[in-house]
Amino acid sequence: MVKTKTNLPPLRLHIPEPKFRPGDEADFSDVVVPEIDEIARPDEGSAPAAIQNLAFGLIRVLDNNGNATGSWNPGLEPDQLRLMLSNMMLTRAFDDRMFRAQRQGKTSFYMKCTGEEATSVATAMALASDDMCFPSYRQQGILITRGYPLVKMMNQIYSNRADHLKGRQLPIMYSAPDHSFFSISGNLATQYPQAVGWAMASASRGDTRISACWCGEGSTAEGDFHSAMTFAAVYNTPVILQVVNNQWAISSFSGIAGGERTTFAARGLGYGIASLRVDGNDPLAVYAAMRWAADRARTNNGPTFIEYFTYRAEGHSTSDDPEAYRAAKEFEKWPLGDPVGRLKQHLIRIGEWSEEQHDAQAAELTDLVKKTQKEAEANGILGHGLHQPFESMFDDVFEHLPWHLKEQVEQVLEEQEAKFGPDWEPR
Amino acid sequence: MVKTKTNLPPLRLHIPEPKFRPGDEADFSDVVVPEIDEIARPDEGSAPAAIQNLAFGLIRVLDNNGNATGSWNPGLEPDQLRLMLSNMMLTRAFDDRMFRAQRQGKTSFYMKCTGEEATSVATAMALASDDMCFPSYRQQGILITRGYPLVKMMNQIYSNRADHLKGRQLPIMYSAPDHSFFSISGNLATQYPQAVGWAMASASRGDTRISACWCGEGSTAEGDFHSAMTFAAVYNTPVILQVVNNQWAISSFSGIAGGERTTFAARGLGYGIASLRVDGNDPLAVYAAMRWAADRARTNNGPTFIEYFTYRAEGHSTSDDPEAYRAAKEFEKWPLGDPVGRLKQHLIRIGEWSEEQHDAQAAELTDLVKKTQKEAEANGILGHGLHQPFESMFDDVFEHLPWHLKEQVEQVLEEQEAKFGPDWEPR
Amino acid sequence: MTVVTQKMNMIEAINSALDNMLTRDPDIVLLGEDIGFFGGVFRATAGLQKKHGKTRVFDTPISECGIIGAAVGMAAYGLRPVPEIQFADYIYPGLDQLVSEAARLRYRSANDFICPMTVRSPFGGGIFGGQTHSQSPESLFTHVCGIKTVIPSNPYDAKGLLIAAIEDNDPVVFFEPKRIYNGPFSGFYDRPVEPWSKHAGSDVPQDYYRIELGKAATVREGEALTILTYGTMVHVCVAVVMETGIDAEVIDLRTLLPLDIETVEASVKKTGRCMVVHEATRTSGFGAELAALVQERCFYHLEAPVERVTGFDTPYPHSLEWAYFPGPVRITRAMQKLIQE
Amino acid sequence: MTVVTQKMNMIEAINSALDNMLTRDPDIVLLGEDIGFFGGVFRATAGLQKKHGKTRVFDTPISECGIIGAAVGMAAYGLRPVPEIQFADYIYPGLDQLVSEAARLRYRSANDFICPMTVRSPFGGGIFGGQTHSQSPESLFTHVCGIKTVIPSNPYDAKGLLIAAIEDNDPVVFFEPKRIYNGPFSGFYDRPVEPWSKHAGSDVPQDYYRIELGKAATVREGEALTILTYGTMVHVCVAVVMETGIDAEVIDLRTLLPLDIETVEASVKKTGRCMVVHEATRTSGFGAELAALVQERCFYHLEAPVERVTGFDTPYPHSLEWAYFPGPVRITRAMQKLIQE
Ligand SMILES: Cc1ncc(C[n+]2csc(CCOP(=O)(O)OP(=O)(O)O)c2C)c(N)n1
Ligand SMILES: Cc1ncc(C[n+]2csc(CCOP(=O)(O)OP(=O)(O)O)c2C)c(N)n1
Ligand SMILES: [Mg+2]
Ligand SMILES: [Mg+2]
Repeated sequence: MVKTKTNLPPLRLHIPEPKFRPGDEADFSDVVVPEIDEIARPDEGSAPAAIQNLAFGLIRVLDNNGNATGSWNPGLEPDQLRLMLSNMMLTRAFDDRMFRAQRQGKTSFYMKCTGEEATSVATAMALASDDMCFPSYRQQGILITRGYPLVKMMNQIYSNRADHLKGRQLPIMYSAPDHSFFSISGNLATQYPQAVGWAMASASRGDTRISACWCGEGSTAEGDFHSAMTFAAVYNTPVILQVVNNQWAISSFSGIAGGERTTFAARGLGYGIASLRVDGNDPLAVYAAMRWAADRARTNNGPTFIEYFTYRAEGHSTSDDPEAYRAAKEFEKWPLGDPVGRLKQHLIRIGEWSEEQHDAQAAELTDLVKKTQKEAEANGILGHGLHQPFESMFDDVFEHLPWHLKEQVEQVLEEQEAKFGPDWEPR
Repeated sequence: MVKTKTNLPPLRLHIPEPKFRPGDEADFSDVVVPEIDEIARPDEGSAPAAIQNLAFGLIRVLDNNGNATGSWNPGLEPDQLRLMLSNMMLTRAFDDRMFRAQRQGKTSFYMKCTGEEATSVATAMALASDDMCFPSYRQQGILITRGYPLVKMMNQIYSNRADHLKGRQLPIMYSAPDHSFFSISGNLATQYPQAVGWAMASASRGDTRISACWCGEGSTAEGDFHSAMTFAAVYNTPVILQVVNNQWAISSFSGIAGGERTTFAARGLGYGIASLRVDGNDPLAVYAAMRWAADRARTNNGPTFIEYFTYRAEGHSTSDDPEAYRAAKEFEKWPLGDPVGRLKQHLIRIGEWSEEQHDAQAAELTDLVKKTQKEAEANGILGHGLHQPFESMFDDVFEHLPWHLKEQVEQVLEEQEAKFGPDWEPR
Repeated sequence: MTVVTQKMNMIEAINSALDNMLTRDPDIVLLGEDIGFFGGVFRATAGLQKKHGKTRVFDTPISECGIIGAAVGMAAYGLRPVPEIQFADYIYPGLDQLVSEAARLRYRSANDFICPMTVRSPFGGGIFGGQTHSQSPESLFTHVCGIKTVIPSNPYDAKGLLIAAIEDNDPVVFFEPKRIYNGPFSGFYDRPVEPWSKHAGSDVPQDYYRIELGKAATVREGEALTILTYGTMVHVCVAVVMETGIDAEVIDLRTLLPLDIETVEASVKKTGRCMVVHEATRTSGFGAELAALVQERCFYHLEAPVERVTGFDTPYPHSLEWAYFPGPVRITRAMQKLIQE
Repeated sequence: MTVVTQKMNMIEAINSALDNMLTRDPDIVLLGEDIGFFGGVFRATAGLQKKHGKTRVFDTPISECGIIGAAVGMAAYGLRPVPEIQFADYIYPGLDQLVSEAARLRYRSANDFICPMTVRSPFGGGIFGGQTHSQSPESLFTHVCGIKTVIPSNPYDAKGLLIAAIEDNDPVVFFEPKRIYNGPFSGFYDRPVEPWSKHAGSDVPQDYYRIELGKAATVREGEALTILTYGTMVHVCVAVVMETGIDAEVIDLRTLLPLDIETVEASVKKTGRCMVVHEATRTSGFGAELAALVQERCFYHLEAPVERVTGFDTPYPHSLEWAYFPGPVRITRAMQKLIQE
């Protein structure tokens, strides 16, 4: 055995620290933004080993002036571009309104996706409408893109009597099977192996539908992430595994998730999975990457792993105060801009949009959201009486109520009567 | 949204299948064995990104004729080489004997490491004696190399009254803190994050001791593996994470763990960890890789991930029958030979060993094992009375016995008296 | 219609249930470590891959989280996955997917998505498996609302209950007492082993049949006391009752959750004395719930406190396995105490 | 020596305990999600990284398995890690490392390696957290031998118990009732919130002190019945007792395992009636173990069955939180039933 040399330097524990903290002026000049088409778009059937460099580059389509160029340019029609823009704008208007509703005490909780709208809107547009999505909690843009009724989203947020989830779930934990949108879990990354299992099932049936899942860069540390990647690789599963790297996981910067040493996209290489790193604030790049991955999955070429490099413009949730841990106005300094602004600029550039149209559309969408909000509030807001019947609490624990839950239903009704008097009636 | 094209091919689920099953003739001619020094040894301080190719090559030192060559050649003295050989031979002799003891009904269970001896013996020799090892259940070679008394290993295997683990653990689940050998767990891969935590503690204290952990290629699928890799990367931890890829996990071939798509060594690249792929049956290559990694860790250059490419020559354990799922005599066909044979060949080649010496040593070691076995059996074998006192069962659940365990001690003693009569005395 | 039966041990009966169900229902998929070509380390799935194909019966990576997580996704797609966890001791890495996902999916989505999945897993000791091949974690699952817990004690029940579990539209944890895979076990470990063939429960129909979940079986009627038990311990209790001649009523719960409270109540009200027997550690074991329920519902009929006969609050030790095991001596002493009070 | 006390809420008391211990013992290390610079989502570690340094108080990746697994390794090295799990609902991914590793290490290595680690985690509901920010999984841990489970109900106890837990040489799960972090909670959710400052338990010594694990506190003496409870429910029970005027003895268990059986037994033998109150779901909750123990040990003193007042066997619903919560109505009804029998 080797004897430890006594003149060795002491070991050191490295604790990653973000560059900027409250009080600092953020400066992202070290963020490398490669040239458009530095790595050209390979064939969708490429072997993962042949395209490893895509995990270290940054797929981009829109340049700083709003031109769409390069081999990844998906060449969308103006109508599609405008639809993409309005979906993102609607998502943002919705977020603003619901955030405010929480602040007004109308519900307990809300989470915005400001700055990250492209990662859900553009991806949803690139998928088929019956491809199954397993989102995290920041992909409301998928529902909006797929035309899920806003009022249903609001009813869920208010946990009111029209909430089809019966007021059981924390706000924003939507479920929408008719829109191929899986029930959101509070437990991070659990949707990852589930998406793989869904795609395995689809493949084993000779179906043509694929699945896609999303999680934050912080959530990649969970074991579920690894299980999902392993299963996806082993069974060559038609699934698209996506990481929205918005730089923050509550108060922890991406270095705490391993972002100091390599890209998140590189995680996929270890499994032999095709891996792309994409400018997440470039809606056309996001769309193009997802199309590439979806075509790959559909032709039995297996899974794709995608990192969207983006920025969480707002707090983690209504429970969070980002000023306590990061420099103010980081988002304004973000070198990759804002996805809404960039697509707008592009549309104007190609003569298919104008500032006036944009403002008008923004106002229109805000109105739509406000109108819908009134409609939703007519069904009640959290804690103001118009909730689901008490005994609904026991439904769906199992398909059928077992005896012990039946007894508990009796009990809760008796309790409510004791509380509200004999005239009380289950609503 | 894109409409799914109706003329799409049906999806297919890929289920990996090994090339050979019982009845087939194994043929490993497709296993790529690169030239020695195809990738030369880089500096221990190299950035992981600069040496990614090491994860796809195969570090080798001994050629087919028993010559040690190339930049990875550790240049060990003949004495060290002979020690390495005898440690491997002793490990094998021990395994053979204990396997037989189990077959004779002297204990419940045993696990051999035949063919994989280099991955524990040569690694242990390359570490300092106080570097902490977190093994799986197939690294008995570490204990043997570190001079842990064979009789203590046997007492543990027999769960007899001299077993310092008080007969509590399944055979081979050793624990040897004085030999910097962590208590073995039955739960796969749990030792991985523990090794990282130990090294984090060491680093946070400015200590100079590093840690190393081992697991099988099958176990890399567990979430613990991923947690460990993530923590190791984030904190630049002085830990060496090793995978013994012996091609099989009970009846599942390495493809079920993801081995069809890329190397296991590649897993490390996703985290930005330096990653080596090593001929696990070449003891000098194994030694050299571990020295490289240990030097790297000791100089605060962070973790290393190592895959040893080897072959499980025998069944998974005494409970297993490999003939039920794999081709017979696969090991004989293994293109990388047998670590004992290869080191012996090398020593003879350099004139430091002979067939006669080898045979004599083999006989001597077998005798030693037999002699030690007798000594151990004098302390009892499983199920034959000479066990630990009944009440020892309650020790060490907690540091101090709480009231409910005290009551249970009383109870077990009363029961034994009821069973064996009033003259019965706790032994 | 004549029912063709066949002598089966527990493994064969489980295999037969899986085989029948794979044949009847194309939605059923089996997955787990070593269950494919090899047929499982206990052979429960032997021959099924060959017969039903690789995409219906297949090996998985060693990731209990992945196994259960993928199964949840398969269930959401519309399949009925039947994952195997190689040993119950190794279910913990998959626990989050089981308790936070499988068990909650129907509830949190208000029936949008369901999880008809049956997790099979060998459990219990008595095979010198040491602490990581002997555990009985069933009580943990009974605390998690949304999961059913089923434990058979003989081949006939194993097949009928497994089929009912697979057909159930909620997640079921199906624990198989591995000590009695190949023969019932009296607890007298020093006596010759009996084969299943001498036990009535080994006459098993070759075809499909179900045993409703949530129904206990009274395996022996008696007046002196009620024994509530399940799995391996059913046989040990019956053997001890025969040995001692105490006129106990022995109830094999079969389903822990939902519990057959009617059978339990009726029996305890009749006998006035109750004993609960399980191999799991005592504190917060399922015996605690049973004792709590019995005293809540039968208090004025009880002549003595409900007795718990269980494994000790230690890990399952390797060499002192029989001192740990709640065997004949422990059961006899408790019965005597109970009828004397 | 004069003890300098200070008004503290629960979070401040926990912070103070951690601060004292970090100062006294260089082996103590805190790790967890968001606990470093930010000081934790509930602020329990606020200021501690700045004061004690980044290698002693640091953020971790979001991997409960990694957090607890690394802590086991640190403990094996000789440190005393105090990991935080952000919500008890998220402890499951780390459960294997906790139950198969931390809890077993001393036993399986026969004292070669130990695991003096204290896992802190906020638990319980009443904050509109929905089903994944409200769970009370304590009973699971009481079934796992080798782990102690501690739950404080006020700032003074929180600090003294946390220090004792950290100094304990065995793994401890320390659940913090998050509903009462900032003030005791009577259960009358429609009444104004009280601050901690009006509660005697908020006078907390600034320096080190310990409250021995395994000792309950009788927070109110009484003759009519015994209430066994812990955490948030202590305050609810006391408030209901005051409101109803029923002369109940209220026992705050503080440590669930090892349980203070003497205090429990003495009280129940005195009052002859016993009620167990917890927020966790009923079936196989810790109330089951308590009911089982009480009827085993006090059977001939009991005038009525042990009553369990608990959360329902459903996930914690978001909008119907107060219908789920075992609040004043449920407790009052149970007390009345109990004293009438
Ligand atoms: C298993 C689990 N652990 C911890 C949490 C608490 N938690 C909720 S969100 C969050 C941060 C997630 O960050 P990231 O994955 O980057 O997603 P983002 O919020 O940035 O979209 C944490 C730690 C949780 N919900 N589940
Ligand atoms: C968590 C867990 N799951 C399953 C098992 C059962 N098991 C024991 S060894 C083994 C195969 C391990 O294979 P590998 O990691 O390749 O190691 P090898 O046996 O080849 O050395 C399995 C599945 C276990 N011990 N722990
Ligand atoms: Mg994030
Ligand atoms: Mg292997």
